[in-house]
Amino acid sequence: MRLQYPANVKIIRLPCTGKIDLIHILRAFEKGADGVYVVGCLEGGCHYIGGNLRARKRVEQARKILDLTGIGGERVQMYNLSASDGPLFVQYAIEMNEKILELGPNPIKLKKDAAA
Amino acid sequence: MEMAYYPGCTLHASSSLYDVQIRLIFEKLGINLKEIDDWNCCGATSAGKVDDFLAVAMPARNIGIAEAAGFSEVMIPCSSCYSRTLVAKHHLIDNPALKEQINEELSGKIQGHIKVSSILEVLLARVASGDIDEITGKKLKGLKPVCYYGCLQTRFPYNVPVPDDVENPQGMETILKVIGVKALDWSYKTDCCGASASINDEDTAMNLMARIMKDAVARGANCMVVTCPMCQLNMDVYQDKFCEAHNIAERLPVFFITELIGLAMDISLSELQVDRHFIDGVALLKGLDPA
Amino acid sequence: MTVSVNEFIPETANTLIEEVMERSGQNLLSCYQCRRCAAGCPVAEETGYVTPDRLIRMIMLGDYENALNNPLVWKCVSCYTCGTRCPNGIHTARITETMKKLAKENHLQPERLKVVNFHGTFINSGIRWGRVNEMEFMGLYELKNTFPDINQFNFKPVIEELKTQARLAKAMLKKKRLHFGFELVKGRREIKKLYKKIKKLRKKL
Amino acid sequence: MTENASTKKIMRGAVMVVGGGIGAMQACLDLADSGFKVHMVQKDSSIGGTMVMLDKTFPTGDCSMCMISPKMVDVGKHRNIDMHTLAEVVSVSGEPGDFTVKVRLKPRYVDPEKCTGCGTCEEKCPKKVDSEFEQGLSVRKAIFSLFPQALPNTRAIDRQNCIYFQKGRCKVCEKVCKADAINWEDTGEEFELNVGAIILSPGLNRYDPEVRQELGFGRWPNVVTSIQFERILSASGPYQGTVMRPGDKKHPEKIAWIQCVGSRDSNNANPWCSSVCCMYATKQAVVAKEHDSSIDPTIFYMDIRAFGKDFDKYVNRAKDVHKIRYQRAMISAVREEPGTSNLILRYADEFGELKDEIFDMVVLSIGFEPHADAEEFAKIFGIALNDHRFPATPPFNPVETTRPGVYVTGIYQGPKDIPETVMQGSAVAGTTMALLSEARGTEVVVKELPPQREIADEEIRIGVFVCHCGINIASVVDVAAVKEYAGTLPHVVYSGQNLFTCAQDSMNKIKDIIQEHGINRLVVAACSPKTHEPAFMDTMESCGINKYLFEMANIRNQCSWTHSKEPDKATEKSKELVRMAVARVAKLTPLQEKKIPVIQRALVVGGGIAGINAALGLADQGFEVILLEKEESLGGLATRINTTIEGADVKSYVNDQIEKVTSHPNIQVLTQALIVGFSGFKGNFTTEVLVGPGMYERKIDHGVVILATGATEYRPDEFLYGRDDRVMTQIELSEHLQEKGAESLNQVVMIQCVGSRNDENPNCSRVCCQAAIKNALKIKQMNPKTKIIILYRDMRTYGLLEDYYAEARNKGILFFTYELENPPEVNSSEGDLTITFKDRVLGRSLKAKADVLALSAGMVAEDTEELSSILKLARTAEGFFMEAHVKLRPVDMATEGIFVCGTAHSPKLISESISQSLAATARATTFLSQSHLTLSAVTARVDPEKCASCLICVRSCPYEVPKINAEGVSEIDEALCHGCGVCAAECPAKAIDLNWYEDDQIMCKVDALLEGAL
Ligand SMILES: Cc1cc2nc3c(=O)[nH]c(=O)nc-3n(C[C@H](O)[C@H](O)[C@H](O)COP(=O)(O)OP(=O)(O)OC[C@H]3O[C@@H](n4cnc5c(N)ncnc54)[C@H](O)[C@@H]3O)c2cc1C
Ligand SMILES: Cc1cc2nc3c(=O)[nH]c(=O)nc-3n(C[C@H](O)[C@H](O)[C@H](O)COP(=O)(O)OP(=O)(O)OC[C@H]3O[C@@H](n4cnc5c(N)ncnc54)[C@H](O)[C@@H]3O)c2cc1C
Ligand code: SF4
Ligand code: SF4
Ligand code: SF4
Ligand code: SF4
Ligand code: SF4
Ligand code: SF4
Ligand code: SF4
Ligand code: SF4
Repeated sequence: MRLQYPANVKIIRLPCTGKIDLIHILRAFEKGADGVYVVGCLEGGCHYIGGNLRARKRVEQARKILDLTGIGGERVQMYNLSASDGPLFVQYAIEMNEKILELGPNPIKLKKDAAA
Repeated sequence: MEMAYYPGCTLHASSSLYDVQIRLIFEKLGINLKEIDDWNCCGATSAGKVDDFLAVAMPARNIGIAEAAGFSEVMIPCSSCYSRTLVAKHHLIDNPALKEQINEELSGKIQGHIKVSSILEVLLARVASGDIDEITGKKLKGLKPVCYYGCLQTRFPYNVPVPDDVENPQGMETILKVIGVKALDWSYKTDCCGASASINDEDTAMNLMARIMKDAVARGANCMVVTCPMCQLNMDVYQDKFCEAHNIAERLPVFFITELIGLAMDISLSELQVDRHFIDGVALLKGLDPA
Repeated sequence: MTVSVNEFIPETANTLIEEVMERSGQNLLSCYQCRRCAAGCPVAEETGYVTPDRLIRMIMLGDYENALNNPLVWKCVSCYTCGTRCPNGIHTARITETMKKLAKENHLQPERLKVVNFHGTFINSGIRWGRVNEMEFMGLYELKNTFPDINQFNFKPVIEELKTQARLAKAMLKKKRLHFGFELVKGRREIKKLYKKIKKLRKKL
Repeated sequence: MTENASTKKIMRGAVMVVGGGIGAMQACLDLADSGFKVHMVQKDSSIGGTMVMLDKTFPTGDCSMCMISPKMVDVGKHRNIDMHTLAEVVSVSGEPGDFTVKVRLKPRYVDPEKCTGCGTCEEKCPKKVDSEFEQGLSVRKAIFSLFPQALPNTRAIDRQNCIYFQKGRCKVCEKVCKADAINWEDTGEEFELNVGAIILSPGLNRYDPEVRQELGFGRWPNVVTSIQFERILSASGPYQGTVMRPGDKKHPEKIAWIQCVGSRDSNNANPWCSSVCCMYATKQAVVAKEHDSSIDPTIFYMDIRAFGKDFDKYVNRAKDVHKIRYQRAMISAVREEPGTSNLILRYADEFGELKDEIFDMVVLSIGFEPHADAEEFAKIFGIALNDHRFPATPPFNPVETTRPGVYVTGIYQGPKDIPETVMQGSAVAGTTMALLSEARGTEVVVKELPPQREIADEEIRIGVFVCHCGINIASVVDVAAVKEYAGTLPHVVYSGQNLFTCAQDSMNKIKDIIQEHGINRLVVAACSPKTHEPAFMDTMESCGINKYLFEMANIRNQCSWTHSKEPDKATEKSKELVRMAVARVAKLTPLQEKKIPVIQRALVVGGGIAGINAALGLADQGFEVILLEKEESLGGLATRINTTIEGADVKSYVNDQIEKVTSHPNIQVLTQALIVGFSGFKGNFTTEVLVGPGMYERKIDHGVVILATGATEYRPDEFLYGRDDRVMTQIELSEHLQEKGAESLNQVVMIQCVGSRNDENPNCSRVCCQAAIKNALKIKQMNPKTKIIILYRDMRTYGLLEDYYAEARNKGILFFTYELENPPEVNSSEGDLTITFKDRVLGRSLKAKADVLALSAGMVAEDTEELSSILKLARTAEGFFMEAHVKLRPVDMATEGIFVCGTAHSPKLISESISQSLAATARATTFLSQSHLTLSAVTARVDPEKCASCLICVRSCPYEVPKINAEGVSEIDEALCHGCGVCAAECPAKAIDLNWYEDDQIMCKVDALLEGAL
């Protein structure tokens, strides 16, 4: 279908969202990512039964930590869609992108910039 | 080319204009219609309601005469006569014993191989051969008809081969296209107008006709085209009445297809006796773009 | 609707259904009550409760009384919509035709006398003269229709009826669509002979 | 072969499968996985069949394409499956074991050897044609692939529509094709193949509703077929999943489904029931509403035929949760409302009242019918057809035809849904294996690999290939720049670009470069790893490099396609993706796929029809089988059934089969056997059994388990059952008829759905509608005078069983519906048994006396609570075993190596139970036929040093793999691990790593991506 989505979205492949670890998400922010989102199968449709439900929990945890550290929990999101649903993938990408643009750059970056 | 012709009772009576038109245009098409000698009434829808045997026997006699006279095709304009005759023919083919019994009393014996054609089938064959195209001089622009087939043209109470689409027949549309008329599609092509109920169960018939009329009007039609004299008469004679009863302001002339073909062949309105409609069609036809 | 419980008596049901199936040539038993016929019947709105599926059901349940005398039997216009679309190929028109005949044979007072008169007169005219002569036919038909009223000295409906028909006749006349000519078929005796023959045959059965 | 080979009948180890739908694919995979060479002959230009056109599937709501495309890839890459597309069989000669089949390939005008499926030609071709795949709702080009995921994705030219072929000029495709793949001279080809057996799975046609114009299809633009509606719903369909009316692209609110279009209509269409349309209409209504909550669906139906496993639950949910309206009424004609193009439906409602209702859109639930050329097709293969032009198959083996060695499967055999098709695809494979077992392994290709290069001591040497993908990538991304950039990355010793990296010549070139530059890790920046990773990994293996030292960067799907309007950004992003891939590949370590031996013995639990047939199917192939039965004798429920509805003698069939199992040299029957212990994993199970009457203990080692524990008849407490002798179940009635005949029966009443489809048991028992009709017809045959009344809720004589429903009506059996809320009343007084019920048609209450009241008692699962806890198997709420995947793995249990069949899975007829048992044998054979199983290397592993024995992994693993071992730490059996990584993510001590996805192998990508961000 070749629908267009923002080019600043980059994908890291995992066998299942159930493999996503808190540290993976936090590492991204530590290294300066402005936002992270996890895209899994529809709830109830996980190939590995319930991996996406666990992922959702970890995303929640990550949010809390980011809130605490002042980076902002809204910068992490979990989305669920079916693998054939290109338009929805694009919709989520755009949605996430807009949200991050609104939130502005990762505060860590700002601090660094300020320090420099 | 010669062809047997069964006009049926109405074409000798209330719809004699149809008979006149048919003869005029068939002559131009080079078809010599030979009215079946000493034909009798086909029994119409009544026969089946009164007596099943008569429903077969009455048309059978006509088939017998036509076959005895050596015809291979008989053309029947009235849908009711056509339906009865076609069904009777197939009944007799499927039931040789009955055929024998009936033949015993007939002077013209039935074989059962004559082709029973509606006027539409005959005209469509002319369209296919290009004859109509050749003869028709005018293309009748400006007409927005709905083609009304009624119930008996394509639906039969017996398993007979139906030449047109049963539910969405195209015969009239095809013919009209050749003479430059684009018919509108609508939902009531093959609905029943009530037929004989108009005389014996008027309210029912008026309701049926009003429903048909409403769709035609809503589609933006400016006339109806028919092949069946019963449909024509019903929709024409009672139009004022059912329209008044159902608050329909519009009136649509109900043309025989032969009128439009005739006109396209440059036969005059008066020759075609178009003035014999109850809902005037002359004005509409006169106003047509003569391109 | 108050619900009365009718007992289903197989014997009664069997006789009726067998007779109707035999005479109409329709396999009523195959009906699976899809109600497609009801949905497509153009007179269904006029027949109140009775749609083709219900008529068939009445016959299947052996409900003589209702099956023989109900509005559908008299109002069916034989448009063959129901039968053409019935997934089981049941032509209710053939059933209503059969019911009319059964009603007559059972000397039931038809719900719509006019219908009986119309078809009877039409066919008689056809047999008598070989063709239907509209004027004569209409005259006889009207006579029949008004006869019961005349018998009871009830002239108002008679006059109304005649007035309606006269108005129509006048209009027809004006459009030259009413014919006074009279047509006779020479071979009409053949039909009468056939008719007699079949009547004899039937009696023998 | 022995010396007298010339006199011995030849058995070939190859099989031909005709068709390319899901049924054919399953048969191919099972056969190819069990040591047979398979030739698939498919008429269209791609495999996939009907399923690829569907949006979601009932009852799971899974995306159809997501489910089928991995299977398609499996078929495509299987080295023992040869796909012949645009192909048809011309003639067949020979006999079982040795057929010669002549196949004709239609000209494709594109050389499959050269075409890489880049799609450039398609993009540039000027000629638009109505797309068959999109059902005319959108267009394709004259050079095309059927759908984006088509397999093979070699394009084909549609000669009838190509401008060059019709007018002699154009050739745009040739100009733009960088692979030089267009071949105007293609005339097709004919060749012969020798195979041992032939499987036919060409599917069915869909009924064309245009032939009956009263429903307005082809006339009113907003009347669509169900298959069009699938495309409308599909996110990859013509409207991108937005529900719109084709006429004016407006969003419809009121949508009506009309059921049984072209089905159950002996007058104007086909007499049979198409079996799937009640369910797919329900699904479509639910999905449509999910897409757009303002949609208000109504389904017009006669009987809702939700007879499959848990289908009634699905329909109930549709009614109660999704508020789908079900209206029992058929539509005579669809009229169009002038002006609005809305559609007017008239129907008689439940009270017989006529309603005119206006809908924005109408969907016709069209059924299935045999292909127009069904007779010629059958003639080619020399098989007989039944009256309805379906292949004639015997009731006790529905995949056999009248010609030995020629088998059928899928909907071609008779209408059915996807799970049943998949099941039967396996069943036909099982039957074929039994015929050809001695030739197993004779024609398969075995992969010969060079020894793996030891690279532990080598420095990291990465090779990067950036692909143009014709112009797919190159037209947007600056490939040369990406290549240059890759060369600057750490450890990269070579970077190059290819026009088509996946083309065979490029693969050879890559091999040379790997050798030349001593490359030990590979990155390919091209397309999707989903489709192409296996091919590149194979290439690495063939150079002696561990295939796990590989990474792809998907710069086509993620850059050039999706940012085609921003070429600079696309190029920049491509560089980043390559940087990430290079970082990761450097961190990868070689992984070895472990091989475990397989014990070539099967354990079958349950000795009913299903268990017996499964045992025979495996034993006939030469495998050892232990058959366990808890009762004293074999046969199960079928011993109480006299005949099938077709009249086949069940009793003597069961006795014959019992005789065969008990005398089979490869089968050991243990009766009065009870399973008490179970351990192990696929290929290596151990089961402890107590065998009565002495209850001695036995330990059985086996490689697979087949569960066939069956189901039993529900014992009613409704309707005076047990309190009046005249009230009996259908099985009891058939026994009664057998013993006492029907002479004394004046009137019989039957009540359907007793103990089924209610609150306690929401499911349909599937067999009882036909069982009632079978008994009713039997009575009519014995005593035509008996009057029979059947009180039902929905008559579920699905598929060709509809014939018997018609026969029953024609024999004078009367049918009345009743509702769950308003069941018939049964009274016994003064010696009379009277049943009072309501006739829906006339709205009257009726009363009938009965000499016998037969209750169609449903089917309840056998008590398997203990068994399931010992074997750790999941069951449904009603106690039927739960398969691994409702759609695609209907015979497999979630634990690999365990299979289920017969009524232990869900209610089904004998023929269906047999079918599933054959399927179980085929699935089991994919294990048993191999001496070793290769395990995926992507599994989790515990570092015992770090493990804190917290049990979190034990609890979180969806497959219950981690166990605390004797040392008190967690241990993960790689034979059982599915590689999902959940445990690794959950482990608080970070003691678990998932191979190939170790934390630093993931985080290095994050680091690489964000390099310089701060
Ligand atoms: C509108 C609709 C919705 C459905 N929804 C669902 C659903 O939600 N869930 C569900 O379980 N089922 C559903 N089904 C049913 C499902 O599609 C079928 O059960 C399944 O696809 C049948 O697979 P098959 O392999 O037997 O046949 P098909 O998928 O039809 O495959 C047959 C293949 O054979 C090929 N072929 C045909 N003739 C020849 C020949 N002469 N030579 C070589 N090849 C030939 C065809 O090209 C085709 O690829 C639906 C069906 C329809 C029509
Ligand atoms: C009321 C009713 C009417 C039917 N009518 C028809 C019909 O008319 N036509 C038709 O085709 N089909 C009919 N069937 C379906 C048909 O009976 C089944 O499809 C078929 O018998 C199923 O065979 P099976 O082997 O799967 O199960 P079963 O026949 O139930 O056999 C299962 C066997 O497993 C054994 N077992 C159970 N648990 C264990 C255990 N833990 N360990 C060891 N052994 C165990 C049982 O003792 C039994 O012998 C009907 C079914 C019912 C319930
Ligand atoms: S359409 Fe036919 S099957 Fe349906 S209810 Fe009417 S008569 Fe019965
Ligand atoms: S034939 Fe009679 S019953 Fe049938 S649809 Fe027409 S009017 Fe109704
Ligand atoms: S290589 Fe690309 S352009 Fe050439 S035929 Fe194949 S898909 Fe078309
Ligand atoms: S020649 Fe032209 S029309 Fe034909 S396939 Fe090629 S590009 Fe398309
Ligand atoms: S009853 Fe059968 S044919 Fe009719 S819609 Fe349901 S599944 Fe299809
Ligand atoms: S009687 Fe049985 S098969 Fe029929 S609907 Fe009820 S539960 Fe299903
Ligand atoms: S979760 Fe980690 S620490 Fe806990 S038991 Fe499992 S491996 Fe050990
Ligand atoms: S990787 Fe998944 S399947 Fe394997 S042990 Fe961990 S949680 Fe279980």
